[in-house]
Amino acid sequence: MSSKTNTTRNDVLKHLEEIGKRILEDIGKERPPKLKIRVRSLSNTVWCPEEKILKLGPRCAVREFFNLRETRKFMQTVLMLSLIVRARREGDYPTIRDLYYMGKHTIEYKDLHGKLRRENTWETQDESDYIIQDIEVLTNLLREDMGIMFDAKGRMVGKVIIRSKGNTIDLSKMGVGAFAIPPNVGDIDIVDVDADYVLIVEKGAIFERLNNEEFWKKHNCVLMTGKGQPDRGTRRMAKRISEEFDLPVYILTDSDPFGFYIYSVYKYGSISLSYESERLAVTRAKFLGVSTSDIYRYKIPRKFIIKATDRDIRRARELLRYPWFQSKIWKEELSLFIKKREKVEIEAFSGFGFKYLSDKYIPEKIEREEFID
Amino acid sequence: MSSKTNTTRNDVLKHLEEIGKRILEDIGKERPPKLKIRVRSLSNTVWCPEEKILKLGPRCAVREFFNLRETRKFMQTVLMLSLIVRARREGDYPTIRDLYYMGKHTIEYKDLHGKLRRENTWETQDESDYIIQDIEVLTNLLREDMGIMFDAKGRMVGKVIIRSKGNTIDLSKMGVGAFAIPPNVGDIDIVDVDADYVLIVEKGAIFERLNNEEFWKKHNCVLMTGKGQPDRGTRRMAKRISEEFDLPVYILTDSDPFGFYIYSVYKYGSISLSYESERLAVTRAKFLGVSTSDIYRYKIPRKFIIKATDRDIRRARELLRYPWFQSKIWKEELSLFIKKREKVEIEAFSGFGFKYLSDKYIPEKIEREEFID
Amino acid sequence: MVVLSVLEERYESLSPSEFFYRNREIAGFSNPTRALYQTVRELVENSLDATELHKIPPDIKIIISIKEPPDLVSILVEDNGIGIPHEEVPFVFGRVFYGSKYVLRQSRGVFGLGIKMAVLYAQITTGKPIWIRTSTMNSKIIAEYRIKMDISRNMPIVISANFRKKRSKWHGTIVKLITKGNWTLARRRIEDYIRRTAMITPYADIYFKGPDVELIFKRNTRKMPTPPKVGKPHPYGIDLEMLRRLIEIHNRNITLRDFIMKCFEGVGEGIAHNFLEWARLNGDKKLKDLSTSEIENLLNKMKSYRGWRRPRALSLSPLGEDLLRKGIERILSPEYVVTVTRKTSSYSGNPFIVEVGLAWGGKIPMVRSPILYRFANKIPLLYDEGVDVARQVVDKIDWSLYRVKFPAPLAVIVHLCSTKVPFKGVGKEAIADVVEVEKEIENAIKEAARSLRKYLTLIERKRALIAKRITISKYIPEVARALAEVTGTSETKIAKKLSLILDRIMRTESKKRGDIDHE
Amino acid sequence: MVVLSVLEERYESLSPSEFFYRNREIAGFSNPTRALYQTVRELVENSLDATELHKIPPDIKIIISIKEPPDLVSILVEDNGIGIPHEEVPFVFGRVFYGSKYVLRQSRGVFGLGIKMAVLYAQITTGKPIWIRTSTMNSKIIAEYRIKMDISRNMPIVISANFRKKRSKWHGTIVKLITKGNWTLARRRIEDYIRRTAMITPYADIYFKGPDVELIFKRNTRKMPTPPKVGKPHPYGIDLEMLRRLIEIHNRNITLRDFIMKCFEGVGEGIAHNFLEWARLNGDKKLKDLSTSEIENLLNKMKSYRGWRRPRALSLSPLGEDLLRKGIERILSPEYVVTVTRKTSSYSGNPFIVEVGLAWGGKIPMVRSPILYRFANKIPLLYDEGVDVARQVVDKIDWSLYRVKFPAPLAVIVHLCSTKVPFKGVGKEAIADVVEVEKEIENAIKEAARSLRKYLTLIERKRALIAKRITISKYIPEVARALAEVTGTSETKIAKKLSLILDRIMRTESKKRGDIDHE
Repeated sequence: MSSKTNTTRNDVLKHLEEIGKRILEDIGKERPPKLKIRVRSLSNTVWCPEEKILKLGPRCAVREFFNLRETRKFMQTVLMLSLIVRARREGDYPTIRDLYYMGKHTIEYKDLHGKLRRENTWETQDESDYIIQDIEVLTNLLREDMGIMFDAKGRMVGKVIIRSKGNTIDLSKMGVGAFAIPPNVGDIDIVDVDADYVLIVEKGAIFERLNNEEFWKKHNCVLMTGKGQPDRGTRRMAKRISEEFDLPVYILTDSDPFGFYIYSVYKYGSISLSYESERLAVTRAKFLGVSTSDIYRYKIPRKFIIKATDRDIRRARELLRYPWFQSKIWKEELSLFIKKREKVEIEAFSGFGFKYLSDKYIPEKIEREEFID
Repeated sequence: MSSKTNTTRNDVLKHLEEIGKRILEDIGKERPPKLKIRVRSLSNTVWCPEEKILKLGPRCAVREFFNLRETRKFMQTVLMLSLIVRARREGDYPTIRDLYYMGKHTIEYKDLHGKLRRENTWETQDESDYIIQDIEVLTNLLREDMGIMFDAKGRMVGKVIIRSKGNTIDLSKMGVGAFAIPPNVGDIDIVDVDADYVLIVEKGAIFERLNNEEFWKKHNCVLMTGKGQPDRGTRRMAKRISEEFDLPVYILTDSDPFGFYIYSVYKYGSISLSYESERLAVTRAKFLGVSTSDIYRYKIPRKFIIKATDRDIRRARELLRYPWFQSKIWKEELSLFIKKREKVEIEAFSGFGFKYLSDKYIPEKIEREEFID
Repeated sequence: MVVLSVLEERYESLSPSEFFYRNREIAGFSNPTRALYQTVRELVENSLDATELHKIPPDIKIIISIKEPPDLVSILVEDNGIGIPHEEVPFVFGRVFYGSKYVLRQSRGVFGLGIKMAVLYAQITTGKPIWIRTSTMNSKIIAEYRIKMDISRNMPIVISANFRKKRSKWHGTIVKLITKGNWTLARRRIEDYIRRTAMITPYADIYFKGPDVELIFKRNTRKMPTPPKVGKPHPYGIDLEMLRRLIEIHNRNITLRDFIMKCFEGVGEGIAHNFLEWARLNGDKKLKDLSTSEIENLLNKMKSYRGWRRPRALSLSPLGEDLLRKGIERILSPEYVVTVTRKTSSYSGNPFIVEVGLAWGGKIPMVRSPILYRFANKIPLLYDEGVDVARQVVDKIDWSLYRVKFPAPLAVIVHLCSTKVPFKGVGKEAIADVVEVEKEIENAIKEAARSLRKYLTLIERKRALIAKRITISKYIPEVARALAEVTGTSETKIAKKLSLILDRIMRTESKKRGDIDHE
Repeated sequence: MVVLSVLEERYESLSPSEFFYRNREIAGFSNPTRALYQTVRELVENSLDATELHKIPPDIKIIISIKEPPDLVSILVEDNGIGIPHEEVPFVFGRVFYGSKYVLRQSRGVFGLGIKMAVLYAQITTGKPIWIRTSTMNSKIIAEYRIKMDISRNMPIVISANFRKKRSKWHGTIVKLITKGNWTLARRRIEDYIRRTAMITPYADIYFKGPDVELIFKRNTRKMPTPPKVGKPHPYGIDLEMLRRLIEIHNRNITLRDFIMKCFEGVGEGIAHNFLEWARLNGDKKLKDLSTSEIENLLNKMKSYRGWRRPRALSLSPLGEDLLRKGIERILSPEYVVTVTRKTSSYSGNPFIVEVGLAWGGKIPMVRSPILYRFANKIPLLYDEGVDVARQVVDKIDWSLYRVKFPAPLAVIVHLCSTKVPFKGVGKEAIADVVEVEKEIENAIKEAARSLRKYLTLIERKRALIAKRITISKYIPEVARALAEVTGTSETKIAKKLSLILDRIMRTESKKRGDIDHE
């Protein structure tokens, strides 16, 4: 149960306060205060071949209060720190937007010409979100663990029994509906799973269709969707079911570099959030399809094939440079894509009849093990 | 139970086939075939003061196959008709995207200069979606009733017991999670509701926060979100709970014309989908906030107030022209907005402390009946 | 030589040739490239004037070759014109401000300057004289001269003169000179100039041979425009100086009335009478009795009287709509041409005529804005298009009103004929924005554009009908298939019925459209 | 009067005044607005030449008034110059191509045409003569003339002449004429012209009074630029015609060596020797023994020899860096000015000097592209800025290299002095893109821009240091509050400590920056 929340509210609070104290120590000794934060850029995202996940590298940036380029960010970091400390002390569950509003003050000062000017502690939520990520890296705590809420999109259904806040919930008994995955998956116990595998579909509408057809019942699986780029709740849920119940996870996306990348986010983590891969990466995820070679293997008619944009091609070239796309088969798939410049959507299988996807494509691919690991 | 599905699969099919037969009759008599379809433009969207909903007006457009401007749309309409008929015959649940792919053919022809050219039956999904709406109007059937799936976003939680596909689900026992509302709410029976009101929040993150705080338990309500512009499933669910259990519905949005409009979509229906208002409009919905006057009543600090854009102002002026915004209080609110040119988000209340929204603003507004009906 | 003077403020006089020698860029001889182009122009224009003005269909030969060192260029231009009386040759080629064109009629050269500048430039860059062979129509001899200029005295220097008996019926002029020039740089301009000249002279045979190029333009008509006649001045066109001179050179004993009738364009007895009455002038007064202030008063009255006839076109020689069309066709090979020659108009007493052609399609490339060919008194204008009034008019016109959507294969040809073309400078390359001229160009283009619109509308309507059938036909199989699936009826049967209905509808519409075409 | 001729092809000669009478637009007299502006220019420039060239600090008075009818305008220009010898007055004002400026030195007027065109235009539009009062420095009398022109003969007509004894020490010239003009339309141009003239003549008192405007520019220096001297031609600047003439007017008995040394700019014994050796010419040969082809060879050799000295600036009169700065200051009142006067350079044997000023801030408005003031031989150039080489250079320069980010308060002043300014036309309004001139303008602007950059860098660095303190200071309370909340320590205590550290850091940096400033 490695990825379950194992830091209590008190632990978190102490950890955060400790950082404040360290800064104060510097100031007390009249040393310019600084924060060492690991750099969250692509260049400092490293591929860990042993664990097969993306991780943050060792490179740190020193955030100095008395450095003109860093001073504003330093101020924002300690401000955000104080906000999260306050929420933890009061037992609140703010959203990242709440934190933005909580911390937005106006600072008044006189400029070079003696003119009164106003500046906000942060202007846009982009600024405050960036700082939240910095604090995650700085503290080595995930935002969920710090009690921060966000908009969660994930849905799931299947023979899964969970327990949360004293309720026992059977996810195979949701009727035409489904279970909505919350942000704080750490607050859920997964009691039992009776399934052969987990199927994650990229698209919400496909999820609804398969759920209506009761695909998960017929094929004894857990059906999930993260609706495009998955949120952290969905990823963590998939990881936990897979690891706690030793199940393979199959991922079904559109056949284009953005679909491939969504798969890699589930499996390895994302570049922008590589610091949390250890707690979010679904290492047993496999790419079920739709692969570029599937377009030709399944002879998808030309009219359903979409010409790749220059942006798609650029994206594919980027993927080819990522260490986690270096397997022979991925290199072949991506090269094929770049050569053919063609992509398709999952729904293109409807050109063969409505049931082709659920009756033929998915079961056949799993049976023949025609997925990419 | 007026809005529950009451058309069986067979009824739907017959109804659709009937339309085909009528067209064929014209052709048999060598009359240019035509379809009369009610116009779905703003100018033909009428406000029905008795029912307090938006409805399609009586104005029809005649879609003639031999009219150069209409010929392509005519072809698309009969094509889509044949696709839906096929799905119903086979018991499939296609998404609107599936239908797009099912119907996309390439037509070859020679142009003015004898050059071979290709044209697709439709190019983008916009085109096929438009035709689906036309068919809804033409047949007076909702897409859900025709078995068409789409991406559903809604979530709900509270003391609600529902039954679907033989399962009984208690929506107060979802732990930190929630019930994911499907597109086909018509396939759900609502067995029991033990609540004083329904609270719909515009934003998903606020939903998660209130769910974590167990707001619905403390205040005995049903908590829902449609995440921005609500999908049809969320609207239908809200309508059914409200009507079948005689409960008021309070809607909480950001304080801006888009928030106001979201409220009006719940209550009266949307302009683009006005033909389905009768089955989707939540007539007992009330606008809880945040209203423009709340900004000043609650003395929200200037730094949290966002300057309205020109687009906001244009939108507000549009709302002022809609018949369903003609109450004294809405006119005052919108005029105040246009005058002040200021908007805020729900999260701005976090500036007063994290719990201000749930402990003070929402209960106080409901208790004092400071909402707009 | 004045440049050596060390005296302060020595006053002295300069000869005209000396002036232009020092300021040769004024006449377009600023550098070897420009000078070469300018020399070709001056020679060709003289040749055209020597033929056209006398209704001789021109045969013009232009031969350019490169000498050693390669910045020396030899230019030979031959024509079949009326020739130059042999006693006039030295002055015509060797004296600035000497010539036959200082009269009130349309011709290409008016400043009497160009050919002398060519001679002058050749002389100061190569030191070589100009060579001329000429014979007039009735002359029995052929004269050959080699001439240089005495620049400081503005006098010709005859290096050699030969006269021999003429055995053939040949008449015309051949001029050859060697000047400094850059053929590579000037080539495109010169070619362009000759091509455009060929456009405005469809009745001329033009042969051009350069070091690496040969262009042959055969005439596609023998019709010629009526040559211009020498005219009288118009009352609006005179100034105090001119009036004073007119009075002086006349018999000062004639009356004011006779003076007005005899000396001015279009003034008959009636108009003279009305004017004198209106102006409260005594028509019987003798010219010699007019005081200075009376002359000034006469001028003011003449200029403000609104009853004069418009100037006539006698002194102008437009190409006419037929010839202009011929010219455009021979150079542009368009799909459609319309030409318009406007009635005579005038500005400040100077008569002018605007001719316009619009050419569409064919070999004309697709362009974002109309290609413009400008001509003034049959001279192609190549430089400074951006500031030319014709360009401004073309750009101002809302072409979409005439069903032209750019990019489109459209060329506009504008020809202005006038006894005095309002050029923007001595470069003779751009026409100034004189209101009356601008208005006429605009009217001419719009008149032509209306015809173009009719043509384009016709074409478009025919296309629209065919397009409609194609558009609807292609959907018939699709509609038939869908209806067949929904209703279970035979696909072929539905398709046949639909085709039947379409045929009926097309027949009806085709009749209706036909009516419109004949409007 | 030729316009009445009905003979075909009558050959005849034209006088220069007649030529310009017919083609007055060549000299800028195309319409009443332009003519009024041009007349003012010609008179003012003559006045400045009559003073400056002789080191007299100019006092110029310009008075324009409107007559009845209001399209008649009276223009009076008075100067304290050297005056005109009274016997020369009729020719100076009444004969085209007569004057004192046909020598090789820098002056405003060079074509000897402008003032006559003003007289001619006044005469043909109003019939009125020009009025002149003048007295030279040593003369005992003051002469007053009223003069007209006989245009067809290019001769002055003296209407009246008065001479009276001079009692004061007054010398100078007053010219008054009445011409047709449109003051309303010309006003802005004329004002602009006078303002710019004042910029380039900081040592001149200029008084201008128009119908509804008065401008007074007091001199802010009495220093004057050195007047130009009359120069000799440079070997690169001559052509065959010129060489031939030089040989002719000299004692043909002198040797080739003496000829070269005596007649050309900067040729001493050494250079003459080297040249003759290089060219394999016999320096002892007498001029009279040179054949035509030998003269041609001499020219070619002279033009291709690379050992001549550059032309000297003797014949040029730049303002100099100090005076140019004064001029800019008096008109633009900027925050910072830098001026650069380049060394003499030459194109085609014509010496020239480029002067440039850059003015920054103060009353100069923020603009997206530098404001440009152009001058040629102290004449402001107002029209055709777009095609001027200086504009092209200004636009080509990457100003960001000099720390200028537009919009910026930047004006560029470019002054070109030359014995022969390469104008683009007779309009004298734009300088042609001669490579050598372009390069010099570019170098001058870049040189000045480097000084500007130093100034801007200095200003910027000082600001940056203050800005840093402000930026960091404003965050101290916020950081202190947050840390106090997290740790429970006193907010004031933390803030005090932070301020202490900041003070220490600023002191250190300020020292470092100081060092850089003194680089």
